[in-house]
Amino acid sequence: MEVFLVSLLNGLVYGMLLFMLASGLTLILSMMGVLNFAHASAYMLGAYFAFTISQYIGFWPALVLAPLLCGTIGAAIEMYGLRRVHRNGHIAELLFTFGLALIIEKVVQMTWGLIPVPYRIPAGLDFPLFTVYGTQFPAYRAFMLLISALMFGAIWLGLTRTRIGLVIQAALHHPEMVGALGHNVPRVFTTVFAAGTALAGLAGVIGGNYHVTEPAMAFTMGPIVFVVVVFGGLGSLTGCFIASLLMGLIQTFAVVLDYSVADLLKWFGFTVTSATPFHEVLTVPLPRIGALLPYVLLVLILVFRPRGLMGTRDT
Amino acid sequence: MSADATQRAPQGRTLSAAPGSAGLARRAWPWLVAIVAALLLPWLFFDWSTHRHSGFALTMLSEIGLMAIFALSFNMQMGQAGLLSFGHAILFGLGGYCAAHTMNAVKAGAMWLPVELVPLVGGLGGLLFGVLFGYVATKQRATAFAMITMGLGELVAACALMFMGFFGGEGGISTDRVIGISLFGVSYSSSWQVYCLVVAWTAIAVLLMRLQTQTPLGRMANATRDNFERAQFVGYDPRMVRFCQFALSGFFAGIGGGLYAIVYEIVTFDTVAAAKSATALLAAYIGGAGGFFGPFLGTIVVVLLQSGVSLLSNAWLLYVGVLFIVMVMYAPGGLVGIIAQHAPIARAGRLRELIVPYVRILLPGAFSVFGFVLLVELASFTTIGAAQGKAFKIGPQAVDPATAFPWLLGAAALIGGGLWLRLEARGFRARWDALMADAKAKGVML
Amino acid sequence: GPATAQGTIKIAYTDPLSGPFAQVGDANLKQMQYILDYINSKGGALGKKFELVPFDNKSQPSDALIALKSATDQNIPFIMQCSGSNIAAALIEAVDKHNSRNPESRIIYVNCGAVATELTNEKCSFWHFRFDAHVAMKAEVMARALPKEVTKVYLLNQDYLFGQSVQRDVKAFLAKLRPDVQVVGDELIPLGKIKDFAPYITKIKASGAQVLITGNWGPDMNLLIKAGIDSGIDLRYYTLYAHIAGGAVAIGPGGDGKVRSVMSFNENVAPEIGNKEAEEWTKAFRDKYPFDFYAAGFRTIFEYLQEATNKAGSADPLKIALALEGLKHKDFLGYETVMRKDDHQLISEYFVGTFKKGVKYDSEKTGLGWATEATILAKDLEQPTSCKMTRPAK
Amino acid sequence: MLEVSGLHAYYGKSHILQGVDLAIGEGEIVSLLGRNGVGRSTTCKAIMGLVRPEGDVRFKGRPIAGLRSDQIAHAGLGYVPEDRQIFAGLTVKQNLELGLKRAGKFGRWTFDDMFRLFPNLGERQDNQAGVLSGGEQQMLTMCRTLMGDPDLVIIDEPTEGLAPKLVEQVARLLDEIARRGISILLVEQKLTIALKISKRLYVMGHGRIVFEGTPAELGADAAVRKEWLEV
Amino acid sequence: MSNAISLRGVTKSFGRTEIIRGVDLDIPHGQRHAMIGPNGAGKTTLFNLISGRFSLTSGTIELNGRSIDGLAPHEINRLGLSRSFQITSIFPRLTVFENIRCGLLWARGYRYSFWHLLGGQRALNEEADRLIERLNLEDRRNVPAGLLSYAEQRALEVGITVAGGAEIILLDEPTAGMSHSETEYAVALIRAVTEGKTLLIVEHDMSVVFGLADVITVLVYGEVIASDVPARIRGDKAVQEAYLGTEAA
Ligand SMILES: Nc1ncnc2c1ncn2[C@@H]1O[C@H](COP(=O)(O)OP(=O)(O)OP(=O)(O)O)[C@@H](O)[C@H]1O
Ligand SMILES: Nc1ncnc2c1ncn2[C@@H]1O[C@H](COP(=O)(O)OP(=O)(O)OP(=O)(O)O)[C@@H](O)[C@H]1O
Ligand SMILES: CC(C)C[C@H](N)C(=O)O
Ligand SMILES: [Mg+2]
Ligand SMILES: [Mg+2]
Repeated sequence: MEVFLVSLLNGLVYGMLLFMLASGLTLILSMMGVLNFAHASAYMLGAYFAFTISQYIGFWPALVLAPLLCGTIGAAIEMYGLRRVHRNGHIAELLFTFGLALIIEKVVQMTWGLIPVPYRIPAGLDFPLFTVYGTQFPAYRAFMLLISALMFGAIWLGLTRTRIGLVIQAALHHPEMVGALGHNVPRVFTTVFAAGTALAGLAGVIGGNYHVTEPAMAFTMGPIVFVVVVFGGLGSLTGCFIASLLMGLIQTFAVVLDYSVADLLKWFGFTVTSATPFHEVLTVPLPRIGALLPYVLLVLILVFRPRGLMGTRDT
Repeated sequence: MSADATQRAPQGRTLSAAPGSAGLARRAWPWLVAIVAALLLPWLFFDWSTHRHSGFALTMLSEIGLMAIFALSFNMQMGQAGLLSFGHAILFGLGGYCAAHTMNAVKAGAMWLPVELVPLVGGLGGLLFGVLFGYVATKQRATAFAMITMGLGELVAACALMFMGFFGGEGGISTDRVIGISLFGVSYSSSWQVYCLVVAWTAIAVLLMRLQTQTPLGRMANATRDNFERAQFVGYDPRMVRFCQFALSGFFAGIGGGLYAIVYEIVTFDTVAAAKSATALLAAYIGGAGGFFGPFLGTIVVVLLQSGVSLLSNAWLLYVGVLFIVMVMYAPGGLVGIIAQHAPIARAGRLRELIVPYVRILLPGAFSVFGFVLLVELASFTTIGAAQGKAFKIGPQAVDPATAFPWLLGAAALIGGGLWLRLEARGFRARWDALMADAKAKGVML
Repeated sequence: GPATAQGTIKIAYTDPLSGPFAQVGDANLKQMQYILDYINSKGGALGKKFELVPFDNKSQPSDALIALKSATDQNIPFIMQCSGSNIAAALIEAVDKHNSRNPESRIIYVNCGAVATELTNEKCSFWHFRFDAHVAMKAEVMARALPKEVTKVYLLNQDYLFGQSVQRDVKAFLAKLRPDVQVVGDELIPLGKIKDFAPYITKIKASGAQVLITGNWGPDMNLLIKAGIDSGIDLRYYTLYAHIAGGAVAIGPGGDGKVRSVMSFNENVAPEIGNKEAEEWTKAFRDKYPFDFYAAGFRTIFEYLQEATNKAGSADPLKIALALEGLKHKDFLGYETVMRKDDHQLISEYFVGTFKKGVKYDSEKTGLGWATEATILAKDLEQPTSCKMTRPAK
Repeated sequence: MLEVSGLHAYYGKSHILQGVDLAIGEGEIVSLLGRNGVGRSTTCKAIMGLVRPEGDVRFKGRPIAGLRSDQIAHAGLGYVPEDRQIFAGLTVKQNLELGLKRAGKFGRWTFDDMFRLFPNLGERQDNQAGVLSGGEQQMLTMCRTLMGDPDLVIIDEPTEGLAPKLVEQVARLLDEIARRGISILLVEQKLTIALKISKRLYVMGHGRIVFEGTPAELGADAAVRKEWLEV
Repeated sequence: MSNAISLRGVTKSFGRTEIIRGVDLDIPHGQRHAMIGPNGAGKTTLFNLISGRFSLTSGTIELNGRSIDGLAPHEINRLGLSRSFQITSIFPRLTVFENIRCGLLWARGYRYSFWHLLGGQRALNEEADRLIERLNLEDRRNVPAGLLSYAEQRALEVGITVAGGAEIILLDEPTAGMSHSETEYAVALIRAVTEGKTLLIVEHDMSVVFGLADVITVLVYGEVIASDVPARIRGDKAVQEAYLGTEAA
């Protein structure tokens, strides 16, 4: 019970962090169809910007400025790079963002060094909010939950209250036509991409000091974000939200549930010894597999339900 | 080793003989030339004072060879079948692991196999796993396929760290290529011998892949890439096409992996990791996925960057990134694309008229590149290099990055070169258009 | 070879200089450079200076081997590596192969911190010299240092050669020296992948352990301890690497008196034993860099190389290797040390430190620092070896 | 309403439009005829700013040549392309919705008007547009443009792939459009309709206007028909 | 004589909406059969059902007396049925020659072979070239299909369809968007290549329909309202008011 409750909280926090990252990517990937490998880099930039800014004028301004900065960069990228590349197809776009990711990582290393920077949780939030069974729950985590909840709301409104979603989807196939119907396609694309990047930046501000702010943080976060978005289903914010929480919880609980297939078999009165074939596979404990569960799920869902959890169209 | 060199020639003959033996010679000689060239290249780095080959050069060339196989096999999926894989390295790596285990088994006397055939084992391993993963991945196409392969990639990479038995965890599986069994009585203790083996296998694999593109499967792969729905209505099961193509590319990737095991004598999880897969993608795209040999060219560039520049510069990844962006923005067709653009002019027989314009843009180009590199290096030195206590040199002579001079120099070269380049580019474009128009007129466009 | 021609004796150093473990490699590098400057000021060897040539291996064996290749290409006589026993294992094999295949460009592997027990036992090699106490030794120290009242311990280690070695040896010595202690949890985690240790802390708490024993290092150490301290649970930490780069910051004031580390050196040793000269020397580093001089022990390494090279009278790896064997040396703190001939394992003194307030030299500006709790002399540290070494024909 | 003079357009190097002049008045239906490939669609695209126009294009007296196509659309021009360009992924309703220039701002036309004119669409309004039949897609394209409430519509081959009966229905629709005071520039293959519904017509050849007049005049002028229309 | 195609009580619904409402239809071997009907009547859908692109909701479809229930498109194609598409569907990046050859490969038994070099398959290549000539595309032989003009692409579409020499051929508005002359040529071509084969064709161009068909079936709202020889179809009141309108009269 104790373990369950605490893990639930941990899972929730991690899941929400994932969501903060993924929400930006759903905009970019599932609306613009850009496999944006630089998304996690925006997350990293967000963190580093926040670190630098908070050194001078504190965390709260950083919370606003860093994402804006990222958004601006995003806009620039879209206007001067992505737009050109768009013509050459998705793989080109992907590689473009991939190149960006490399550059950003290097630039970050060159500006902030190879080793982690001391980006700390703001003193104002650095206190245990409450204690469950002797384990403290830091206020900062509650703050994270709050922010991500707000994000969800904001994006949801943005998508339902406006036709941006429609315009983009239409423009993917017949941009001229959408233009001829009186929509300023380029501006919409820029807006969406900038918004996506800004969201990633915000996630960085929040996640950077919760985890560690180091040049590898983008690389480590990259794949899992794709998993979340695709698993949740392209074009579905709710799907993305659910997927995030799911992944978060799964990974947290996997750690605390110390069982292996072998134990399961023992249940059925079959004991695994080092003699049994694949005993290595059978005896690996859940905590070790935890990290790869998301990918197992990803593969399974794509094979049997290519549109993901709640996707509106096939991946 | 010389045995390898000769043994492959008949290979080429029998296989490429199929389409009318008329142009056989014509078709065979570029291959022979390439092979001979490959075998001569290392001697450029030969150190006559110590009478030793440069181990580094040989490793790099070998790397190029095996990575080329890998990249080409990747392109069997991306270029030919339109299947973008983010997990191609798992086939390469698993092939490598199989090869490594085999060599250890042979060394332990558990089985008999000449070193020359070890890559084949890698290939079979790759094929096996190609069938396995292909069955899952090729259920879908497009983005779904890409994501599945990404998932599989991460899975295998994670497993590689988890299961000591087969993967040896973080330590990887190390092996010894000197197993004392050889078809040609070669020990393969020296990198040179190994290099010859690599050349041989590269030639074989590349040739086979080349021919595969001209088979019914190869063509239908193109067809399903272009319009998988239509393919169904001419009697083909697109999924089956994808599957076969995937499995075959697994075979070749595996050969690459097998060679890797021989060259490095250790196979670690990074051979299956995402970064390796990315390398293939880079190579394929930079070289140009459109033409068959594109990935080969791309591999040369990428490996030189990775193994060569990475030793010279901390910031090599940045150069890769920039190169990349420049390519996708200005030369989406990759290197072969650029070359292909010259074809009409060449056919019009006026290629040499481009030499002068090229030289003229090359100069400012070189300038701005130098400026850029200098600035990047200065920056990366002050933040990283200095920390590692290296000295900053331009050419032979050391400069102090703390002073303004080098920075100004860099900026000047970059900006000046850039502006100049702009100027020249205009002239170049004019010339180019003129020649193109002429080519059109001559009707040698397509 | 060219190296000596250029008038310096090169030492190739390969460690993670990028990626999650860069922090450790980077800190090591800086400390080595500081030490080398000192050694060179004391005349280097054969009248030449030592020169460190860093290669980033991104904590990957394959990259370390590439570094080895370029080192041997340049006829560099030493390759040095600290971080990663898996890499060390690969290097040992590769160096063996290389030296037997290319007698004209041999190289010595100087191990400055890859401490998995195997490496100087089953896996030992003539070309490999280890200058840090191996896990079994540290495990014994730890078992002895464990307070009487502790009866429940939790083991958490990185899933690779080193971590596994810690797991195995600690259990062995607990069984031998502290049969009353019960291992309530025993876990291996993927190397450098985990970002959030909160779940593990939850688990540890649930297990009712009083002490967490871990060999984690780099981020795996810092994040673990940070999570533990943040969660405010009542737990004590017995570590092997809490004292290296980033550790102090991670622990923070909240960890006062909670964390022990088995270490080769800390900045308060010198003042404690009243060795002025050593204190001055370490203080000088302190004033220069924002992190601890935890690797001052590396000075011993270079003094060994210096002495052996001079003794060998040339930069020929074989001669130097033979010179190193069984070499005795009084280290800069004044303790007796020896490079044991039969397994090339350095036997030197070792310390257990507690992280607490009120020490002379604090760590990473946290106000807290490492106070030496116990000092184990070389002779007490020594353990038998199972190494069967094959020596090259002279 | 719309005056085009000396309009040139290129695809790459090939010079397609070589000085087209035409004019359309309030509520007028004008047809643009010609053989395949003479450049009628290109004319439409050039006016809409979908291919870069050279020359003078004025709409309501205001020059629109060189504007972005969305600006041109906002000026009150509507365009129905020959290759339907429906948004396959979206539903029929969403397609129509995108026709609106501002969300929820209806002009002369409402969803119901459209569904009344083409019951098929009404039935399918929540289906993906991609699954519509060829003909239905053609209707959808037209409706989508009308939703934007243009004052002048350029319609390129609206009857292609439509059943004979529907062709007449479309003809009637065009009439209705005109009756609501909207001018129409109609590009048609099927002479019968063009002649029937349009007040004036232009015939194009080699990227130029080679004939201008009423249907009657064209009917009379066998030479023009022979040279520029029949095959 | 046995029927090439025979439909019994075929229905198809998407969700609630029923598109095909119980169609019975028999097309004997060697017949040229045209299908007309208002837009959205379900002609293409019917094609999709027969060629296996959609699965039946109810009823049975038999080719040469063999039920195709549950067969995938490629399996049906292997039974000797080939179709074209209303919205042109070719292999844009392959040359005209290769497009045609792809249409041939399976029929000539190459299956998924990766051991034949196509360059060497003389018979195959010559056959492809012959067809290209008949399509009047010789001079475009090595042009990527994507660069062809609309009319040429329509011709290629037909070419790919008939290449394999399937015995049953379904053409969906093959002449849509062609000019008169092009249409006339296309009709002649279709007549020639489907000589002695079973043809089911959908068209809105009455000249084509009445010129080509032995029998015409009229489909309205997913139901067959008439199926008869051209002459009587033209006379049929129901047909006129449902489809032809006044034009034909
Ligand atoms: N995207 C393009 N690139 C190059 N040439 C083009 C392009 N589109 C059209 N053309 C050429 O421009 C000329 C005019 O095309 P356009 O579509 O305006 O003809 P049209 O009068 O509309 O005939 P159609 O009956 O085919 O619609 C044609 O010769 C065509 O080949
Ligand atoms: N996948 C689908 N989902 C829902 N409705 C569909 C689907 N496919 C077709 N329909 C509907 O079925 C009806 C018949 O479509 P079909 O394409 O067969 O018409 P058609 O007879 O070919 O008309 P046309 O002559 O215009 O091509 C249309 O109303 C179409 O909207
Ligand atoms: C430098 C040390 C942290 C390396 C670690 N002791 C290992 O053997 O892997
Ligand atoms: Mg047109
Ligand atoms: Mg149809």
